[in-house]
Amino acid sequence: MKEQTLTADQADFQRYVRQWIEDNRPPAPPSRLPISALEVTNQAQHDYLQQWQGQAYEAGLIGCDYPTEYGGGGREGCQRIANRELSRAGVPYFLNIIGLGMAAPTILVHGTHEQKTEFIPGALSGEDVWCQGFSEPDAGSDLANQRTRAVRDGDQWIVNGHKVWTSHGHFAKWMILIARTSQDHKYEGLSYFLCPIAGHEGVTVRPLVKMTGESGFNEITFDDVVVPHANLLGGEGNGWAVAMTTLSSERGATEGAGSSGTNPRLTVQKLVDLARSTMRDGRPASDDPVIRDAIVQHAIIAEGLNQNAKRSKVAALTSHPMRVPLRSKVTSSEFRQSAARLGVEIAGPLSTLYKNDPNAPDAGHWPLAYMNSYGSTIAAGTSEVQRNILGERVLGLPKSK
Amino acid sequence: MKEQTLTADQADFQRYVRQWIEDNRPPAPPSRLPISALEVTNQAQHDYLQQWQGQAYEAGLIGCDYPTEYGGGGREGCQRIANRELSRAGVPYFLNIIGLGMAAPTILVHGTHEQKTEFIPGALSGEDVWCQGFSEPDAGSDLANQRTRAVRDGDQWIVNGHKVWTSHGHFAKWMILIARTSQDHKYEGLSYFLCPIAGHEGVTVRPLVKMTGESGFNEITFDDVVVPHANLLGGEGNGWAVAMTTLSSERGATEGAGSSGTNPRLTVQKLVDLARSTMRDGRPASDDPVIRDAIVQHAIIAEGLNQNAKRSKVAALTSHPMRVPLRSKVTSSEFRQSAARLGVEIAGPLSTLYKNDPNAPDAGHWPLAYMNSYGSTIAAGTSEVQRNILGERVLGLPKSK
Amino acid sequence: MTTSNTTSSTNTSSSLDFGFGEVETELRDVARRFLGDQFPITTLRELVASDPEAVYLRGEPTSWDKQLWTQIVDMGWTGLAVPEAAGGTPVAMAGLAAVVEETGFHALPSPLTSTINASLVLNSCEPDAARPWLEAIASGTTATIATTDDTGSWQAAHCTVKATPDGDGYRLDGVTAFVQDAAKADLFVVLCQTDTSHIVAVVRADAEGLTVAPNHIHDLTRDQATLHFDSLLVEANAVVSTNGVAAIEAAWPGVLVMAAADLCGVAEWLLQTTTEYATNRVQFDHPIGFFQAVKHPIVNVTIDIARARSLLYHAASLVDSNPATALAAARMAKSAASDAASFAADRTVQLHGGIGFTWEHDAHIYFKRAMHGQALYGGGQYQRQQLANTLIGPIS
Amino acid sequence: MTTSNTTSSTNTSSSLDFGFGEVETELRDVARRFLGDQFPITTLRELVASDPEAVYLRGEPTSWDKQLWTQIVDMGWTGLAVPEAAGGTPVAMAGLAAVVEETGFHALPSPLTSTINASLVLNSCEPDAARPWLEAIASGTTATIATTDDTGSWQAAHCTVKATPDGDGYRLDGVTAFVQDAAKADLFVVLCQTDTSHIVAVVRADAEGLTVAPNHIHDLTRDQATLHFDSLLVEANAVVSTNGVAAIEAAWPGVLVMAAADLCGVAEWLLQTTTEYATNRVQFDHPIGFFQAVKHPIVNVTIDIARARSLLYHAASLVDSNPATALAAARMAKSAASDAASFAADRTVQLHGGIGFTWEHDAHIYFKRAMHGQALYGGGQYQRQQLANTLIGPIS
Repeated sequence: MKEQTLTADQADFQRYVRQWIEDNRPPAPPSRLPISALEVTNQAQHDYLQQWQGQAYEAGLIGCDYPTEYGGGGREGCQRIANRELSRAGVPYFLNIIGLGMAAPTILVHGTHEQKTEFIPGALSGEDVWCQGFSEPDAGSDLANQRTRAVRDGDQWIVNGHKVWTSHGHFAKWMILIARTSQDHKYEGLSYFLCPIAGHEGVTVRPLVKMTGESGFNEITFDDVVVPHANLLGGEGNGWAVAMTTLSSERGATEGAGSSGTNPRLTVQKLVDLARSTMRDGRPASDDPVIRDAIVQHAIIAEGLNQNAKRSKVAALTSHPMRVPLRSKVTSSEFRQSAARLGVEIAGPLSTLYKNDPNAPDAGHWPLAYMNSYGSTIAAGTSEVQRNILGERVLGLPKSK
Repeated sequence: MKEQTLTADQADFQRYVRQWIEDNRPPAPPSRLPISALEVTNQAQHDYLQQWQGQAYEAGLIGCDYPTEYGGGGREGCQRIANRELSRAGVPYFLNIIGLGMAAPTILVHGTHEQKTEFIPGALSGEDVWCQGFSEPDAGSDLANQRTRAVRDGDQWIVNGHKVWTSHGHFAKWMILIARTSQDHKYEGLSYFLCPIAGHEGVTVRPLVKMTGESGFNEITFDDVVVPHANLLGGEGNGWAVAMTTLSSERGATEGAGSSGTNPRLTVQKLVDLARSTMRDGRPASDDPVIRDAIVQHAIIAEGLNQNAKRSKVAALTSHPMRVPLRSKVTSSEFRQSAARLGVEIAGPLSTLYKNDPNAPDAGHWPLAYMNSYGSTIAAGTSEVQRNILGERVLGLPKSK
Repeated sequence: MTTSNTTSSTNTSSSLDFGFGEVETELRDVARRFLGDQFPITTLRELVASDPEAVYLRGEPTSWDKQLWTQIVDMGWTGLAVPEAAGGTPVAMAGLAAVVEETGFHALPSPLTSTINASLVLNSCEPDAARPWLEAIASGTTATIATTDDTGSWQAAHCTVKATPDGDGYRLDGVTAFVQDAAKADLFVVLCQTDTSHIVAVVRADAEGLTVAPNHIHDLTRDQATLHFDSLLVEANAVVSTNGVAAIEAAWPGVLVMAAADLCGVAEWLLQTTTEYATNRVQFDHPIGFFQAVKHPIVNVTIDIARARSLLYHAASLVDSNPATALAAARMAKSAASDAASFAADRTVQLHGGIGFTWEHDAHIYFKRAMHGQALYGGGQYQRQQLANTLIGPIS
Repeated sequence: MTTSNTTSSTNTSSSLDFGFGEVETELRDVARRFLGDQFPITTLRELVASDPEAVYLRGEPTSWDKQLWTQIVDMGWTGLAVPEAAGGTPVAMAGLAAVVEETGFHALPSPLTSTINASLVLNSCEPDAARPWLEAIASGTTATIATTDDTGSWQAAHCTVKATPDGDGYRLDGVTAFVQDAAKADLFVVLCQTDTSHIVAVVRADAEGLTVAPNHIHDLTRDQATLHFDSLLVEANAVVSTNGVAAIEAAWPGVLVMAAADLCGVAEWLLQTTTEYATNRVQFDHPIGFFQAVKHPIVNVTIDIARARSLLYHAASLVDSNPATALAAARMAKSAASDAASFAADRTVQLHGGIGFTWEHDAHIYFKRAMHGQALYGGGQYQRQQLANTLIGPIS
């Protein structure tokens, strides 16, 4: 779809990025990369991607809009340009997706000067890989139902508990961690920590296998783990508010990863290309008006997601009672899911093929993306719970429990 | 779609019915008839339709499969044949839709010999018009939440309360009435009465206007109304069970009415005809594959409704835990609704036209049928409540309240 | 609307705030206050829904509040789509959308949208020829567009009004249908085909040779008619374009934006009304909004409306800033708004239970306005069909 | 399967009980007991899901229980679609559907369905030529059909295996793809095109000139391959039909019915598993089935499965009693079953929350079998597209 009008600086930057990517295309990966950074599990790919992210960061393609004092480029509206160019060039995604998409933006909003200085540069460069510690086995769908406890002890906190769904847990140096610091209030009893992981005493990481057969996420147990008070983000009892910032950056995250699997517009383009290249009884699927209608439905939702994000920044047009859900997790995760399901349907019998099969369309993207999409509709508050929250907090409907 | 194979008797009967209809087509109605018998409000139309039903009954086209001793034809599998021929011939529907579709079948199952003898013939001939007293203003969606009370007094019951949604209340001689005869049990506290209406002391009928602007249903208040004990159907405390029989006959009812608006297969044919005759940007809508797909989706649901009904009679194939919902109200009422909505979409700008407009397709059927369809998804237990009942009683899921 | 760029407070940054600047915000807020005070739901009900038999059985025209309309003209709303050169005070398309959204929220029976549509078409006709008519509109003359044949084709090229040269004017014969607010319009802006091309002509409601045959419609807040032309004479000064199809197509994104805006307003009323009902109506010992079977559909309506409104203001801003891409964006907005409004209408009646099914509640007024509005200029699926040709390319 | 009419207990009344008589009921009950005892979920998991890396990374073939298969052969299931004349004990198509439904419920990896499909095709070939092959099947030889080109077209006429006359036989060259259970099959029933028409040839798995290239698939309970023919010699006695397209098309309703039956069984397991989980898993102080956001989708799955099963047995009965109308009914069944199974799979993973997303739970085995099965022979929308031509007529 159409370009947005660029300022002179942005146009220069775009030219620079295009040129740099041309000159610095990374070599082929050691083995075929999985669909997104979240599925990366082997060390060789990890090192390859970390190195590539480091290069791109040095060149100023990452953190473009972050203040220079925190290792950013100090530009405006340039990250989306860099992301678009990276996607177009089809270069590999960046490894540190949680660091780029969740940790850094959240620290930028809620961090002290010291925290920003200490954590943001490493997250942008990819030197410090981050993981997310939001979900718990018993909390189930209820993000606020955290059992992991942090108890204050002088200028440090002692953490005990159990987290699941932690992608990159096996690589991560740091975790963004929500823990309960008070039993008295459900939401106000939560606090948000920047918790050391790799080689840290009391932390145990166990890899889990997903329904796709891929590993890539972990469960992590905390046994009297010590976290310095300086690593508390946003103050004691503000964990829920800080976490909301993190979740609302999630789309940014997946975009920042430059993975065409998660940027709505690119997903639609991918569906169009799939339909053009898939034959159904001897004609391209893109000639079937039912499939055309389904693709356009997704194009409209994709454009809606982009324009929701844009409108949410226009105060005069968000005075309506339902402005909050505009950026909600539910719409983008369900878009990813139904788009992937549509891809599976378009692929027809070819959707039976796993990515290692040479004939699998788009290197096996669609069935894997479909199965993986349940990660986003389940983790960090299922779509069902998201709808409760929207109904109760945005529309003021009575609580369903 | 395809014919079912007929026995010799059935084939004879079919020939007879065709011939009789040929020879006995009724004259044009006094004024354009509404979409279904439920909307009939004016006396001239009432008399015209009652007379037509009487004729058809005398000829043996109604109650074909009822025992002769209760005024039926004593045949087997012949009513659907008669109904099909009546629909095909496009003759008017029968007036006494509640009597034919709900009262008679329920009395046949639960009535005493005396009740069957007294009530069934008049219901079949249309001489006794019936109305339904299930819904109450405060019961809302919860059929079992009846407030209307019946108190035993010797060999009679004293009824006090308030019913709504009572189609034909202004014509009706009798009502099938659910009332609470005990506060101790929710379901077992209900009883089912055959209650006199027209000119009966203490009964007040007030017509209500529907969203379509049509009248045709009423609210009825009961003020110390006397009902003989002989009019209790199925015994004290069995009201819920008897009511379930009534509701499961409902589809039969609407089919019996011979209204093409409610027989699923004929509804699909009507959609096909509409699509063929509606132009979209200069081409028939029936050439649009998206509309074709939507119509076929409805054809599949329609065939499913018919085959569900058939399978529910094959014991060996209903041993599955979810056999009960097969005939449930929710599927057929939601089919009617979405088929009507599809008709509105196919009609495009022509759907803006009310039935009195000469250019309204199918005499304005679709938008009216769409609005009226909410009657069937709301009355006698909304679709939401139906799903609770199915989940709890069929699947054994925990109760939602 | 290109003319607005010269005066809109926001044309330069329109891609950042959809062109919805201070002027547009103030305008929307005034409209919201004005209609809230002057046209409460009780007034609407009294005006259009007091007697079902009158409208549906006896086919009497539904009434509209002419006194309120005079105030609207005095506030200058009819000049909002008229260039300054013609005495208007144009605002960004997003501002127009916001006003129309408010009239949708109040289900206002009025020729405002139709008159705006007429202005949009006149704006894409020959300026000198169009100016006098735009001046009339700015000063309160009502108008509507007549571009559709009697099969309801939305392709301008399908128009079936024949224009035969006569002196330096034309004679019109034939039919055009689905003309909105025809009974309220002083002027009809009519697309006609000549032997060689198409023209746009302005015809007065009282012109000789014109028959306005009102349709019998469900919507209580609009009127609609079929126009019959019988050798009707159009003077040269009433011929505002000799490139008719181009003029209509240039205006079409704006027309779709207005239709989408009305539907967003209608859907918003349905949502707020249902939310309030779900919060107060108690059943099974809870307000029904407690139940997810009620709560989640309402949330889904909210999500759909949010999407439609974002696409609406995006499309509006492109009409001003990037007309080349405006049509696709406007089709997306109309598609999303049509689907959002009909889903909102559906859930409103269903979740209100019995009462929403009766005339005693106001839901039916909005249900019918939504049903009418989604069909106008093509519903959700029709728009997607057109979009597919842009997005995916024509069928090979 | 017309042959069954001579022996089915129920052919005369098939329109009343779907041809599902005592024989078929007994057969289904035996199958249900047998698989319940011999093939519990723990055995399935051990067999196909013990080592993800083996299957997905190292591409090792998934295993199946040959010992169990021997018992199945001994019970005579492979003869159920074989005429008595060829040593089979045919039952009504509804009986076959019921057995296949049970194998779907247990996600049984086996060549049963493929072998039945091969029998159905052979049944519509020239009886004398087909008999020896059917006899082999009845006595335990496994088989599968190969009719699809490598684009996955379901139109028999699109087949891309070329047959060139050679002596009184043929030489085969070319490719056929999406062949089910190829690694388990002793025989391939192959559709081939000659210069003038199409033939059906039976090819042994060990034939010279045949390369069976296994596909790398998601489904852990099936195998699938592409067959390459390189001047493979087919003796005259292996040519079972010289009117190949007609033979395939005559068998196709039965093939669709088997595919729909498998999907109904898969969907039923997903439903029962999710219902049980929703009854026991407690969250927010309630079993999650208390919440309508969980309960109502499960009810919708129930309704979809009920519809699919009714259409399935209806179609099965028509294959026996009214072949002319069987194809449309079979497409309806396949469409409904495909959509029911993929919706059931979707809700199962979603409503199980985290655990259903992991390899620790068995849901993924059924999710993948559903995803594979719905694509086979065309999914819901593909079937509807074909049905539209029957129901509405071709596009003008």
